[in-house]
Amino acid sequence: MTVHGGIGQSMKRKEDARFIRGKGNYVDDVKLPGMLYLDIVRSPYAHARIKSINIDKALKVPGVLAVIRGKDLEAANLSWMPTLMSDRQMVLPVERVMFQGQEVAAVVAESRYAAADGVAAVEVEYEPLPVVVDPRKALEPGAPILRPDRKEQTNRIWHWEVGDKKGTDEALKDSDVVVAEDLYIPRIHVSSIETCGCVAAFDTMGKLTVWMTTQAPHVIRTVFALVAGLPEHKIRIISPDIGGGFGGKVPVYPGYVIAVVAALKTGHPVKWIEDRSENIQSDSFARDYRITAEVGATKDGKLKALRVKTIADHGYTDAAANPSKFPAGLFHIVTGSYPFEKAFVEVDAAYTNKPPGGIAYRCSFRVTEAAYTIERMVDILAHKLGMDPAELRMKNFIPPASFPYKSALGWTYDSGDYPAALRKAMDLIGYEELRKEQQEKRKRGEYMGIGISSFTEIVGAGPSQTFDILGLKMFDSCEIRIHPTGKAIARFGTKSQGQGHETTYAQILAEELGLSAEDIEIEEGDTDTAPYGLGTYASRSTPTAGAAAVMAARKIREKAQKIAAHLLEARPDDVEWKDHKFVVKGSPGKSKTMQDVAFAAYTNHPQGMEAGLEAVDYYDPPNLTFPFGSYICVVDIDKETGEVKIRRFVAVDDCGTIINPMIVEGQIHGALTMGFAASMLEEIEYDENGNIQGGSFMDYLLPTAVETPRWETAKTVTPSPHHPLGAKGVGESATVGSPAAIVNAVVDALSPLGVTHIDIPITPWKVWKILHEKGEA
Amino acid sequence: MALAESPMEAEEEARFAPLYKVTAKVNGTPRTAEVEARTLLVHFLRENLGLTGTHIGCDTTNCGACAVLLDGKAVKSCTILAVQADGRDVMTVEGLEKDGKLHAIQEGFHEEHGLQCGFCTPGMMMTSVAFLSKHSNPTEGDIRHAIAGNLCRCTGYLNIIKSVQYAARKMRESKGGGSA
Amino acid sequence: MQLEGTFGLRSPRERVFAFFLDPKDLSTCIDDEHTIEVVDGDHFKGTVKSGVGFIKGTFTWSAAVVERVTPERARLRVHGSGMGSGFDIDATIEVSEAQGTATVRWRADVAISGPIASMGARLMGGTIDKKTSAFFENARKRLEGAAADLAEESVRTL
Amino acid sequence: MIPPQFEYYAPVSVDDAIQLLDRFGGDAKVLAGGQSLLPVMKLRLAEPRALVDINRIPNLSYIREEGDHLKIGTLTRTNDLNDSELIRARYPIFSDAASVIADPLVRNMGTVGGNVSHGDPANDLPACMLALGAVFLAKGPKGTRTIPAEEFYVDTFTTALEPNEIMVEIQVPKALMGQGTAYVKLEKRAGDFPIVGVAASLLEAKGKVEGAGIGLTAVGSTVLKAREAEAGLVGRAPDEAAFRGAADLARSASHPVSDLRGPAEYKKAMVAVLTVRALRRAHERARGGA
Repeated sequence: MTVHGGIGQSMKRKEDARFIRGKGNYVDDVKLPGMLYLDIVRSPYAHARIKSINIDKALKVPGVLAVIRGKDLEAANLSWMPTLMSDRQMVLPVERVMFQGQEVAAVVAESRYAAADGVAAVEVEYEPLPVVVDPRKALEPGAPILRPDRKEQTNRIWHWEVGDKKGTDEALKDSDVVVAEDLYIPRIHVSSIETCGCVAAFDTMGKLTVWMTTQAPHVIRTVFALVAGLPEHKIRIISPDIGGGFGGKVPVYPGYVIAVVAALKTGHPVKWIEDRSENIQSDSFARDYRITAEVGATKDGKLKALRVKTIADHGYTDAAANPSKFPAGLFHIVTGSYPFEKAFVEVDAAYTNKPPGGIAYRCSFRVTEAAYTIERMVDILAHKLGMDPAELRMKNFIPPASFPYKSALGWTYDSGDYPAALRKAMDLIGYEELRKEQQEKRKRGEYMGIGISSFTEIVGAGPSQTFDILGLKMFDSCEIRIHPTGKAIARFGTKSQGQGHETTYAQILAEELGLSAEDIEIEEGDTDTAPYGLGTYASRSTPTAGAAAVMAARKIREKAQKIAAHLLEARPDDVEWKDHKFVVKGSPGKSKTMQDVAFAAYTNHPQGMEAGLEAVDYYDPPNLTFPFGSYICVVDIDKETGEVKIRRFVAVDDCGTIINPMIVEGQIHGALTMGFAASMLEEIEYDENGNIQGGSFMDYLLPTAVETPRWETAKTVTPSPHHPLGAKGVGESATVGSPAAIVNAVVDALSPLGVTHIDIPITPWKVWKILHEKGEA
Repeated sequence: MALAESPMEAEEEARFAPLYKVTAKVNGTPRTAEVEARTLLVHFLRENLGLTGTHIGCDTTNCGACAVLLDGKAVKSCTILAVQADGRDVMTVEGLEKDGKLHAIQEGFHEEHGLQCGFCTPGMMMTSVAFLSKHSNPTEGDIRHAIAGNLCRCTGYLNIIKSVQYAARKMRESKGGGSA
Repeated sequence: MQLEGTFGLRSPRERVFAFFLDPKDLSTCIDDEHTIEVVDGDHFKGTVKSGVGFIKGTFTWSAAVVERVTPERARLRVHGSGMGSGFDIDATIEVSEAQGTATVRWRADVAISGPIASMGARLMGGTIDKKTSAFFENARKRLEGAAADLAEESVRTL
Repeated sequence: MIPPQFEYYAPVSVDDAIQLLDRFGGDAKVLAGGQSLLPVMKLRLAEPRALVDINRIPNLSYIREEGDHLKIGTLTRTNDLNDSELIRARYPIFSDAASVIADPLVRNMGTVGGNVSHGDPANDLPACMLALGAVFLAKGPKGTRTIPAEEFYVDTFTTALEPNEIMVEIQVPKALMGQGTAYVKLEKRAGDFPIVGVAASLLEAKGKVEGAGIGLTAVGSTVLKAREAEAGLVGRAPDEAAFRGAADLARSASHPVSDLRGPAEYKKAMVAVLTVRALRRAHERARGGA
């Protein structure tokens, strides 16, 4: 018997019903009686002393009720708040602004319109201070100290290193060939189509409820409790429908805190919704890593050593969303799919006059930076050796038989079959024929390139021994209640932002409990009802909460088996779970369904047993999971304009056991598109005065349907040995893996001109400049 | 707001009246609200009429999350004043389902997994509906260009295109063959 | 953005130098609608309505003479704000004289901050250049009008 | 983002609209499609005291040939150019341009008159108007006057239109036998402002160019007419060598600045590349090709 909506079925999504009717409930849809609106005054300067904030005119604007400044918060010790990385950040500044777009004051008014007018009427006098936008300059001796509030009078936030430095140095020295390259992975922004915002309200008993665009409601509640000194039962965080997260809705932004203060101060519910320009200009950025990588190999292409040095630009405070013990995230997955004997990574983080952050952009903690680095370097080596990049990869992959595999930088990869994925991608795209075509085209002076990326991801944070956020262990949770009629509700500590949890979790439970997925309601995002969990980001939902669902369901089955035995008048040991029902061993005709058991759990349970059919599980994964894949991209270049056209893109992904193939494919399409966006279009630059360039959708260009390639997807399945379903997580793989494939293709096309690297985003003028300098354009 | 009589024909003092009465036929029903001249159509729909299916994703007429039909044409309601819609027909996502029956485009998005977070979906569907009313058998390329003013961050567009194709097929079938 | 230029004219150096430190004279060189008020010998303030076409707003500004070596060299700092944005100009004027000809070398470091710089980047660069150059061109013409003589002129953007 | 307050007027005749504009001096703006104006107001980079909404004025939306001209009413939506059989058949340069202006939704609101008179050097239609030698009909308190496109663009967001005038009609010389026109735009992403755009018109007879028009988008403080390039083509055979010569002259005529859409050096080079492409296509069309 298969259950409706069980694992492996492309079940249509349950959550669609409300979204396609326009009945989603996003934060801006929340409307409470007497609700006020908050809007924020932002700094035009990237670095300045605040001389004065005059609010007289603003208070005279009709409808404006209050203006909140840093000094108002200072009294309550709220002008600063902690970041997730043990740094601190301003809620509202008292003395200085540190980046353009920083919150300076907040206006509370009866309407959005009045609040906006109030913002325009606040007069702030600034004295500009020297601006530091380049992290390399920030780290030079004599650079202005941006954070005099810190004990360490330096712009170096931290230095972090991992690996065998001496051994790596020696191995590089002993290598026949060493290639080195500087790679800049620029600052980008997740730009979910819904911006951030919240509605904060206190009830008559002093309980605070905040509807908030957050990917991690429980963590937020704890942070609020710590910052505001409120007990947790007096705080309820509700994460309603979320219009895309991609990491951008993990941090606590000042606007949330100010809205809570405004609600407290006015006694009314207060809504704060960011504009798009505020969202891009002040919310957490992603990437901004300046990487120097060196790879050593033998002359026949055997990889030996990898050395990576990185400068991380964190803006004015380290507000990265990383596990506490990993300031550079999981960047040390940088050895990728290859068995390097020696590797060493060091990262220096710098303060600059830019917005804080360091979040994911649809990737697990700096894994894109790592995958991009190694997959670029392997290609550079292949070109240097005159080897086919596919051949070089095949020659070096971690052999399938050596899993679990311990990497030079300390990770234990759970499972993988890298050659199979690459071979499949090569077959699908017709790799050998494409190489022949490329030969022909080169003779005609045409530029066509083929790029491969065989990446390994690391997701599912994480084992609580090493993974925590602010000390909170990174487990996740599921709580199931089966009602007497055999319908169920399950609540989770994660929070979907479009990943389809309401469907996939129901499918896991349907499979484990023998109920129809339609009969299982999934609820997330309300801290008053959901079990504690760390939230959804870094592709961790399936590896952690998905596993918790299985474990909780199995706890239910344990009890249910006893009830079934009671109903079947058999000994519990004589009853087994088979084909989604309880069967008396050897008597297939004698069985009870979970529905039967559920009814009995409330009406006819064995004497001495507790009534009900419920379970909760807090799952602490024994290890991370390591999804992988091989992507191949084919590009054609317009020699005259430098425009790059992606002709084909084949993505073979392996995320272990697949729960819903339709949803997995959708996740891959979306993640490929964000990888494409970062490779070809998106970048946030700053001018010398710290003015953001590209601070709205007029200038920060998200891909449209027109230029987005027609993705071709396929899969291999290598289950994770430690996940109860063998699933690994997939939401971000393609964002991680695709940029290197695209850049490798472009560089491959231009390699006859001696090109070894082009930084993303690959704009037409970067390509044109190369062609022009070589006399080709 | 009776536009013709408000500014030009009205008395001098009425010219500075801060509120305008706007009546628009929204999803087939006349709806009225008093708004400021600067009130954006999207706020009229969301705040005055409570039709929160129309979303706001940017300030600069780029993302299309706010797309609605104005006299049958897809437009961005964050770049139109509510007063401009006075006396006109507006259709929002809430108007797609008729008598409990989903519109073909809604079915298409569900069947082909054309949505993930759902935030761009209403605008994406409204643009598609207007497009399909003029193109019953579009190519993939046609659809890509038709939705170029609607940004989606989740899906990578491919399943949206399939959703529109699904709806086109369905609409052709229900018309008994249809035309190309 | 750094701008600079040089022009020469047949006029006594002292007179040229005085021109650049006299708010009334300076006022005649600003094309945009503005007000100017003398706070003291070294400090002026006022408003200016400026922009590109219909994208314009009123800025309040204040200027300070931070260096004055009569009649050779002066340095002014101007700070202004408006349209949610700010501008800062650090201008140096050097006047030299040779064979009865005064040569004016000017440098202006113009920094724009805020939405007009971040949102208007597509259109702002050329405007700052144009307005700054126009100011000094006006100054040249005024001085020349008085001296009725002119040598050469050059303007370039760094 | 919320626009500042303004007074709003929706006159039902051009004369009423002009009277209003006159009353406000330079402090009122005409609201046509609003697709450029309203975002700028929402960002509070422009705060006009009043908006004069001309959308309720009848008879301002049309595309027709009349006498020696193609006449386009100012309120014609840019998408109407895409939908017009007349435009597709005889004035394909406008189909080229209208299909790359922003996106389909913006084109449903944005007007031809607005695109042409906004004064943004990155708008696509003005270059076409320069290439075709269009004239604009402006109506003001003193009556109607015509302004040739080449005298219209004064500076960024500054045109020859007086604050109390409304552009009511665009007049394009009627397409001639042997004339071919095209617009080519290079963009970073669909719907973005152009990196560079080039509009070209060629009038050919007996294997020679009799007349040429070239307009350049986004490479100066206004849209530019490449006069020397045009002149250089006349009398020559419409071949690659002639096109390349014109392209070099067009490049010299351009004054782009470096910005997020590319360095000036690149844009200048692209003026040449796109000029050749636009001329090639115009030439094909002059010979009766698509």
